[in-house]
Amino acid sequence: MTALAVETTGLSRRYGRRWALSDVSLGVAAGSVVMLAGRNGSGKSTLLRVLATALRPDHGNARVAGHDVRLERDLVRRKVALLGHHSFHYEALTARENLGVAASFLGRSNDESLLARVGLEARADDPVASFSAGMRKRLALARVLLQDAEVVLLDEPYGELDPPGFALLDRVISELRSRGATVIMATHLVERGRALCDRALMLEEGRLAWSGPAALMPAEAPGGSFVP
Amino acid sequence: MNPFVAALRKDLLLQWRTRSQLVAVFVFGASALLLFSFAIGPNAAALRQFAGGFLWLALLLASTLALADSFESEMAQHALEGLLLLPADPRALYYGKAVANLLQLSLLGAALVPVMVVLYDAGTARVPALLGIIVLGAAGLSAPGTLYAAMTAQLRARNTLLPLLLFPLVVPALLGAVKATSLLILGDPMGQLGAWTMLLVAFDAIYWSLCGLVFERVVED
Amino acid sequence: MNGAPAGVIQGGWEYVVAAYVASAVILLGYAFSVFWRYRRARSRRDAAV
Amino acid sequence: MGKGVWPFVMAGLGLALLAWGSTWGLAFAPRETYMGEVQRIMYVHVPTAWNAMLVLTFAFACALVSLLRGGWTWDARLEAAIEAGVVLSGLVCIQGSIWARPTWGVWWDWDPRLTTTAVLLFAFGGILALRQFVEDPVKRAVWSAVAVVIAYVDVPLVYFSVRWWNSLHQLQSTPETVSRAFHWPLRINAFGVLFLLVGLVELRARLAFLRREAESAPPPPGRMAEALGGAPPPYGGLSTGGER
Repeated sequence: MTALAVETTGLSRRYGRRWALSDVSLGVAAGSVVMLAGRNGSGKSTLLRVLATALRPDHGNARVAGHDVRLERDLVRRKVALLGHHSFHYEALTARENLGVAASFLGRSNDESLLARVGLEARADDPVASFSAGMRKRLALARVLLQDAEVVLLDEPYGELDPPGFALLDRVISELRSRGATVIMATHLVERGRALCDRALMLEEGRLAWSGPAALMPAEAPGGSFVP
Repeated sequence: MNPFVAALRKDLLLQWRTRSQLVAVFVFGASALLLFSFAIGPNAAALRQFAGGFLWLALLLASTLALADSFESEMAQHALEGLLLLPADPRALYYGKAVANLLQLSLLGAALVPVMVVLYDAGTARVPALLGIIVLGAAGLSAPGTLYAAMTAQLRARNTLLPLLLFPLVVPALLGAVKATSLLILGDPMGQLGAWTMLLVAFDAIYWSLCGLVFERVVED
Repeated sequence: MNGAPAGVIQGGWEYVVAAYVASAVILLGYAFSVFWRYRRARSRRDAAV
Repeated sequence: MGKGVWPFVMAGLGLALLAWGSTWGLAFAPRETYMGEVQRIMYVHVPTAWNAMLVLTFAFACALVSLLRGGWTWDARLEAAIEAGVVLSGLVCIQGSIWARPTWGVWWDWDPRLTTTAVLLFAFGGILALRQFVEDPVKRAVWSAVAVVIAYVDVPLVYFSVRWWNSLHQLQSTPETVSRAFHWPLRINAFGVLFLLVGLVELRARLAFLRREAESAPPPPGRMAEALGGAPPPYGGLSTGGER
């Protein structure tokens, strides 16, 4: 049985007069690791944010983990974790406190081992305002792990990370895979995506331009450089 | 943990960490009181008469700064959105923030009272009653103020729009608080304090329930 | 004075005229502004279609 | 046309009624015993005030429907009602202060009705400004509806607080029109403003709807679909890793 963890039909979203996402229909099998490719501004982040219910779709719909993103927002949210461009942190609080805030809303105890896992134990009690971009990314990753979600959406997770961070993220993704979670990862790192992911989706100007096995993914969209 | 308690804890922790901002807001309010006194000049009776009004004007002006600050940290890294996606109950987030803002504004108001007493020679023997009025008035500012700050924090023109939306709305709360404070300072021969307190209570009851109801519509996309 | 009872307001036509002129200017001005904006939006929509 | 012209007819009728009622009030209605000529301001002031309150109430209703049911029609009506409400309450304040000057010797008397109107003018003017600054049409609709509900609920609180507050200084009664002779111009003008208002609000709502239509039009056919000669795009409806 191949249940779909993510299923979208005609999904569209606009910012002002520009369509960031238009008429995207796709399905992602539960338990698969999918790469989301596309140039800057092709709609990758918008797609992930719509799937995470951070943005409402303007047209079309999506089901994530079996629930409707419009009508069953809270049920979707219980099963989805998003690592986005914004790290969702309070600058004035420490790393430990930030995780504690998230844990208190999740009704969980603060898992201290997560900070060690992402390599932040030495700076756990420093305010996030003093963190570098890479450290913020690590903290955001710890928060995603805390959520223990069925569907994990990673928006350029490798950005700003150092080489040990790359290795950490590779490990995390393979652990998520072995746990049976579905991962959709937007990234520009084609080689890494081909190696880590099962399937790939490519967006071009808000539309789905290519989909298939990650190993066969072209470096550019098929109609990549067409200019009318 | 109860989501409201979690939200309140988070907001109190945030306010504790940014307490230097609160000190700055207090200095702003105190200097507003000082400047207002120049509008009257060295006339002891007039100063006493207007002390209550100026106290609340100073608190109102300072409150727009404090309310906007309280959403600054939520918006910087989209922390509020992150909590909503967990998911956290938006009503709990609203009431946590509104109660934290109420405490902060009450503290600010209480701290401005000695400044008023010194500058305007406007003391009162009924200190607990005055503190009660300050809490009720601060509640009237914080309930709609928290809602509108959540709205305007997402906009470019936030600094203009928050007072533009908030000031006309809080007229009844302000009138009630000013009158009650003045009655406490100047004496209340006709026993009107109760009516003004009731007005404040009614305003607070309406807006604390209504704003909690609509907050979700304001913060969700 | 013309023997009118105390408290009666004498004259005041200038205020009456001012009030009616202000009302006419604002109501007519707003009406024209709505007509004009509506016409323009219509023609722009028709041009786009 | 047919269905489309009624707001113009309505507004025209309103203006005609206003001309009739005002002429009656200015030239033919008897002089009021105490207020003298100044009382004639009432023939235009009171109808404006009634209708200002009416259109703000309509805005409140639109805001409720817009919040509960959604839809651009009600948002368009809300936008129209807020704008018309701001114009009318602004006019009420101007007329009120022109009235106050000869009557009480000051430009502004803290009459509870007039002061409430002034507070509403600022509250709804702020909401109109808010609408200018929100680019996302859905957020604009929701936020302004929320703000209208919140501001409208404030009306009785403002009215009673100003009344109590003012009663300490002086008790000022606004003169009532007594005799039947005073009623007719008042009624005619009230319907005049009402008809004009209905026509203008409908036109303004249509204007807002036209703008919304431009803002929420479906996406133009994608460049890629054109490049492929309009054939069903091969990438549409693809599944990844699952069978559909």
